[in-house]
Amino acid sequence: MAIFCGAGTKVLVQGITGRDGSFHAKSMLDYGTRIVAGVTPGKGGQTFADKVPVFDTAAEAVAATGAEASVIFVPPAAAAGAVCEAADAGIKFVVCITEGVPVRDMLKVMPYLQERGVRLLGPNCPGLVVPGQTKLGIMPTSIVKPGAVGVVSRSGTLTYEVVHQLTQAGLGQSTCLGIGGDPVIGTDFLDALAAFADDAQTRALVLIGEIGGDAEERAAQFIRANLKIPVVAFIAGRTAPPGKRMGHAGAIVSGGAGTAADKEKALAAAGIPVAARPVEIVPKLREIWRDA
Amino acid sequence: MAIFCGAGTKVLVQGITGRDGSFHAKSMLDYGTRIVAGVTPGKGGQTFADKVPVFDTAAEAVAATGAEASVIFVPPAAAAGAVCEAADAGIKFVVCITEGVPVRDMLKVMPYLQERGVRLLGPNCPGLVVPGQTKLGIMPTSIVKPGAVGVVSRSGTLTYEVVHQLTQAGLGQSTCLGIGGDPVIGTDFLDALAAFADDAQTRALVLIGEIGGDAEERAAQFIRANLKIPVVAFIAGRTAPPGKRMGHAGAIVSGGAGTAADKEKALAAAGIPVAARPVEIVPKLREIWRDA
Amino acid sequence: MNIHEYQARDIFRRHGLPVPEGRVATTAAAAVEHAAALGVPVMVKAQVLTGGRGKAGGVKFCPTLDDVRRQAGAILGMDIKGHRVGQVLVTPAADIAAEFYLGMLVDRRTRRPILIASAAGGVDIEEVARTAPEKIIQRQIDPRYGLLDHEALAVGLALAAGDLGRARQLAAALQKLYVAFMGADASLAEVNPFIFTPQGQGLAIDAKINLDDNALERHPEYEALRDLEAEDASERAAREAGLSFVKLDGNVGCLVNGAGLAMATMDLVQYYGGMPANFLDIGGSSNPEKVVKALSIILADANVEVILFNIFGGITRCDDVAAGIIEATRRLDIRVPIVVRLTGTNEQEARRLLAGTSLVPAETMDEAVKKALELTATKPKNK
Amino acid sequence: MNIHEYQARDIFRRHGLPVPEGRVATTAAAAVEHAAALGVPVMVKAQVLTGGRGKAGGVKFCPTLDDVRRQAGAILGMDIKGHRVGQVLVTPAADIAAEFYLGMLVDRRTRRPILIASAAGGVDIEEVARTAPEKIIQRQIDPRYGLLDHEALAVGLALAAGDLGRARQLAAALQKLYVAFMGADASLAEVNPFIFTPQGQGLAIDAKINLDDNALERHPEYEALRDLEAEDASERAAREAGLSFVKLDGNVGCLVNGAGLAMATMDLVQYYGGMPANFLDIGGSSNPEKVVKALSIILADANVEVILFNIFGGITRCDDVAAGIIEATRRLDIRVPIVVRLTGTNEQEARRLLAGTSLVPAETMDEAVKKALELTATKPKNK
Repeated sequence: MAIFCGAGTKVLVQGITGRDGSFHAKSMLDYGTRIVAGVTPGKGGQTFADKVPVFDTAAEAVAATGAEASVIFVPPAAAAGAVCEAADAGIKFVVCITEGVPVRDMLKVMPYLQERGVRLLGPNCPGLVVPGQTKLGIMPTSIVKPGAVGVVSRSGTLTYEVVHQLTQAGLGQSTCLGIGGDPVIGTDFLDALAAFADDAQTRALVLIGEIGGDAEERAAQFIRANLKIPVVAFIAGRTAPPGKRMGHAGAIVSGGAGTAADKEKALAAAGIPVAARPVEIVPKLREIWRDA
Repeated sequence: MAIFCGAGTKVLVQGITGRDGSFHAKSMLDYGTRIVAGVTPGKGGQTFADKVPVFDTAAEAVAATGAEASVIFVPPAAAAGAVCEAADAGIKFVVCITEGVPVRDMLKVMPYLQERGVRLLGPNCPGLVVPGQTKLGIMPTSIVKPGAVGVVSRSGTLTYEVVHQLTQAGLGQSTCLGIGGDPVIGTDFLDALAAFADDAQTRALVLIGEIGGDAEERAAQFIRANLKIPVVAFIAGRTAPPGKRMGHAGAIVSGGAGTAADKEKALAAAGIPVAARPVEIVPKLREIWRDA
Repeated sequence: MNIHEYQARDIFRRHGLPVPEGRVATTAAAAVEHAAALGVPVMVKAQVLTGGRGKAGGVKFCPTLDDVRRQAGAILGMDIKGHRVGQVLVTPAADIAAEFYLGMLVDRRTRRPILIASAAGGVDIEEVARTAPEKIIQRQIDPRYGLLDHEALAVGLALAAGDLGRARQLAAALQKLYVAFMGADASLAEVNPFIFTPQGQGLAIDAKINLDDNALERHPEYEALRDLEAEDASERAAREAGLSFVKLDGNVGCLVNGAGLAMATMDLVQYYGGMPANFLDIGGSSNPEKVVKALSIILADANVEVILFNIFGGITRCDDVAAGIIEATRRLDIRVPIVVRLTGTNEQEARRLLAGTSLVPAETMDEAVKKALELTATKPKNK
Repeated sequence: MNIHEYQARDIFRRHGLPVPEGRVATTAAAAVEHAAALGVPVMVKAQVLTGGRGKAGGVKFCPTLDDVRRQAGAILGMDIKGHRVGQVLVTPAADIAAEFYLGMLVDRRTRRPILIASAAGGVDIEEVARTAPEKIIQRQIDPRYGLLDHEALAVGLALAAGDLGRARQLAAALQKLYVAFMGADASLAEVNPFIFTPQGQGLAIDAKINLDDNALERHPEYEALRDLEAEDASERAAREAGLSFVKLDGNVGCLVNGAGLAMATMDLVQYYGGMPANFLDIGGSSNPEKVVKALSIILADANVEVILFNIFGGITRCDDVAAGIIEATRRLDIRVPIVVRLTGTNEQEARRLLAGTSLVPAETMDEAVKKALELTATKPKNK
C-alpha cells in the first residue's frame, strides 16, 4: 500500500516533449511508472519513447487511455492552466512539478479543483515516490527502498538527504512525498498526514518542515490528535533572517511569525522529537520506534 | 398546497424602507404574508409598520428571525448584490422584483445560487401569489381567488389580465407565478412546470409566453413529456418587429428565432391549445378540462 | 443598444484583439484622404446599424484611390434596409488565407455566457447554423473562471484543424473577445471574419457588439457611441423620457402599462385587422407628466388616427390613472379620438371620472380595440 | 519584491482608492518646493523598504516650510534598520477623526485571499493581533466571486460601528483594495491607516504592497519600481544571474542545490559554531557558468574565508557537477579553501575527479561543515 497512487496508477505527463518533461518521463518509465499518455499541444499523434502516445489535449489523452493521475512539466505561466486542464479532463490526482507559479494563479485554481474533487500535489514540488512501485515526479529513485517509513517534506534535495540516510540505515519507505515550498499548495502537511494515518504500510513518519507559515504548528496538533505512529521532525531555516525569501516563496519569516523556533516549540509541545541536524533523524526515530 | 412557498413561509423584505419596498411590504402584510424582517443598511434597529424589525444586513435578519424567503426591492445596480446577500445568509427562496438588472450581474449570480441550493424567481418579475395564503411580490390580490389553476407567465400586467379573466369565470388559482421578462432569470418555465407537476392542488395550467428565446418551445416539449394536466398557452408579441426590444429585455426577436409563430407552432405540435387572444384562454381551458 | 462596427472595433482593440487600423469618413473626399494615409488597397464599409451590408453593396474592395472616391460616394447616402449610410469605415484590405467566425453571447437556457465559433467564417452564421450545424462549435463559459486557457486552446485546435500557430492565435482572440464581451456588458460580441493572412497573421476584420441596455448606466462613455442620426426621433424622445417605446407603421397609437400587455394589445389590434402605430409601456405610473410626454410622442406621428389606452390597474388604482389621463389630454391639443380601457382596482370610480369627458370608455381589451378601430378613417373589416 | 510607499500609493490610486496627492524628493530643497506647491501642513515620510519608520523618526508632521526643510534634511540620509533613506514623500497632512487598518493577504491555510481589518488603525497590526485580537476582523474571500458588496458592507458596518457613511466608504475601499491586491499580483496589500477627516472624507494615508516574485514576468512595469540603490550589490548580481541568494554576515560561503538543503546547511554551519556568509541555491545545474557566477558573487564578500559546496546529486549526476565546479574554480583566482561534499548519483566518480585538485572532499554534510570551519582563520570551538 501507499498514499495517493500505486503501481497500477495510469499516469499522464503534461509537457512530455519538453526538456524537463521528456527527461523525467523517461526516468519515471525506467522506474516502472505506468505512463499511458503524454500531452503537448501541436504534437498530438507522436509517440514518446517508442511507447507513449502523445495528445494535443488532456481531454483526448484521458478519453483514449483512461489516465487517472497527471504529472505536469510546463512553464510557470502555463502551469495553472495545465492543472485546470487535467482536472477538467477527469484526472483526480495532479502533481505539479513546475517552480515559479504565481500565487494568484494557484488561488484561482483551488476552488476549481475542489469543485471537481481533484487532489493536487505542489506546485514547486518534487512529487512522490512509492518505493518499488511507482514515481510521479523527479525524486531520485536510487536512494529509496521499500519499507515502513513515510516521509513528507516541504523541500526537495533536503528530502533526498533524509531519505538517503533512512535507506543507508536500512529503514525503507512507504511513500516519500514532497508537498512543495510555495505559500499556496494543493496538498499540505495535514492532508498528507491524514493519508499516512490511513495507510497500513506506514508505521513511522518523518516530517521535514521549514520556516514560513504555520503548517508545521498545525501539523503538530494534528499528529498529537490523530496519529498513533512514531513521528520525528526536522525544521530547516533556523538561521534565516526575517523578511527575506529563502529560495522557496513560502520560506519567508514575517513579523516574528513562522520562525524555526516557533515550529520546533510547537512540535516539542506535541511530544514530537525534533532533530537539530538531518543526521539526528535516524537515531531519534530509533529512540521512539522499536521496529527501527 | 402551492409551489415554492405557502402561508407559513417566513419572509424577509430587502429594501423594506424604500419607496417601492415599503409600499409593497405593506400590501403583502395586508394580504397576510408572514413578513418577519426587513433589511436596509443603516436602518437596523428600526421597526417597519409597527411590527417588522429592520436589520442592517440579511445575515442579521435571518439569524434573528429565521426568515426562509426574501423579496428584493432595491435599485438595479444593487440587486444582484442583494440576491447574493440573501443566499449567503441562508435564504433558500429569493424573489427579485427589481427591473433593469444588468444581464452580466445575473450571469455571475447564477453559480453563486447554485452552489448554495437557492431558488431565485426573477429578476424583473411580479413575484408570486398563492391565493388565500401568501404573496411574495407585487401582484394585485383583488383579482385572485383560491383554486386549481396554476398560472405561469413571463409578463406582469398581462398575467393580471389573464388571472382576472380566470377569476371572473369562477376558475380559482393554485399559484400565480411571474417568472420575469429578462434574458437570464432564476426560475424558468421548466422549473415552474416541474414544480406545478408535483403540486396536487394544481389541476390545470395556463402558460403565458412572449417572443424571444426558446423557453416556450422547451416548455412545450416538457409539458408533452411530463405533465398530465390540461394546459392552455398564450404568446404575446406576434406583431413585434425583429431586433427591437419590446420593453422586456428578453423580448427581442433576433435572426428569425424566437418569433411568436415559432412558439405557437411548437406548442401546437405538443398538443397544447394556443389562445389567439387573452379572452380565448378560459374557453380553450373549458374545452379540454372537464372540471372547468 | 447597437453600435457601429468602427465603435466595436475600438472596444475590441482596447481589449487586445488584433484589429487593423481604420478611419471613419462622412464624405468621399475624406475617405480618399484616409485611404491615401493608410495605403491602398482598402476596404470601404458602410457604417449602419443593421446586418446584410455586403449583400446590399455597402462593403467594397478598392485597389486604387479612384475606386475609393467612386465607391465611398456610392455608399454614402445609400439606403440599407431603411438605414441611411452617413459614415464609411476605411481600413486596409488584407489578403485572406482562411476565415473564421468567433462570437460570444448569453445563453438563456444555461444562464451562462456561450462561445460560438466556426471555421466557416465570413458568411452569415445563422445560415451556417441552418445548413451545416456540424461546422459550429458551442461552449458554455463558467463566469466564475472565465474562458480558461485549455478551453480556448481546445476550440482553437478544433477550428484550425491541427495548425498550432493558428490555434493559439484563435484561442487568444477568443479569450480577449470573452473579456471584451463581459467587460463591455455586451449581449453579443462577434468577429466575423477573423482571418489569417497568407503570412499567418490573425486579424479581426469585422466587429459587432450589442450592448445590454440595462448596463448603460455603469458605462457613461457609451452615451457618446449612440448614433442619434440613426435613431428615430420619436424613439429618442421616448428614451429621454424614460419610456419603453418602439415606432411601428400603423395608425392606432397604443399606451399600455406593462410590456407583455402592451404586446398583447398590439397583437389584438392586428387580430381585428388594424395596425398599431407603436409599442409603448408607460409603466405603473399615474403621473400626468409621463402621460403627456407619451401622448405627445405618439401624436407627433401623422399616421395616428386614434389613441388606445389599455391599463390594468393592479397596485396602481384605476381612478388615479384616469385622472392622470384626463389632465394630460386637457393640456394637449388632441384632434384624434381616445379610447380608454381601465380595469382592476377602483375601476368603477375611474369609469365615473371618464363619463364627464370625450374619452371613449371600454370594459375589456377586445371592446377597446374594436372601438378604436371603428374610429379610424380606414375601418378594417371586423372579424 | 517590496516596493516603496509612494509606489504602492500609485498602484492604489490607479485602482480608485482615495489616496492624497504626494511628491517624492531626494533633497530638502526639493521637499520644500513640493510642500510649497501642495500647501502646508504636510507630512514628510522616509521612503525605506522596512517597517518601523515612525518609531525611528522617519515620519514627521511639518506645519511650516521651515519645518519641512529641517525635517527632510534630518530624515534624508538617516539609517533605519540598516536602510539608508534616499527619498522622502511629501504629502498634505489631513485632520484625523478616526483611523482604520485595511489589509489583504494570502491565507496559506485556507488557500484563499483574506481580508484583515481593524478599527484600531494607525498602529502596528501585529501588535493589535497580540494585545487585542478581538479588534481584528478577518474574512476569507472566494476568488471566484471577489469581495462581494454585502461582504464588504458587513465589514464596513462592523468597523464603523453603525456609521453608514463611513461603512460605505470603508466597504468601497476594501473592494478596491482587493482588486488592487489581485490585479497587482501582491502577496500583501495594506492601508494603515485609512482615515476619516472630521468632514467625513475617507483617505488612504499609508500604503504598503509586497509583490509576488513569481509574477514579476507578467508585470514588466514592475522592473522600474525596483530600488536598485536599496538593494545589496551582491543580491542584485545574483538576481540578474537567476540565482536565489541572500547576503548574510558570516564567513562561510555556501553553495547548495535546493532551497531546503541550503537552509539546512546554513543551520548546520551555525550548529557547529560558525556563521554562514550567505544563502545560495544553485539549482540542479552542473553548468560551469552558473557556478562561476555564484562563486564570484560570494568571493566579492571580503568576509568569506572558506567556500562550502553541498550538493545532493539526484537526477543531476555528481560527476557532472564536480566537473563544473573544477572548471569554474580554474577560471577564477580563488584564494580561500573550498570544501566540496557531493552525494548521490555517481558519487564515486565525482570523488575521483576531485582527488586531482586542491578542493577538499567530504562525504557527509556534517563532515563538510566541520572541515570548512576548521579552515577558517577564527576557528569555532567544535561541539
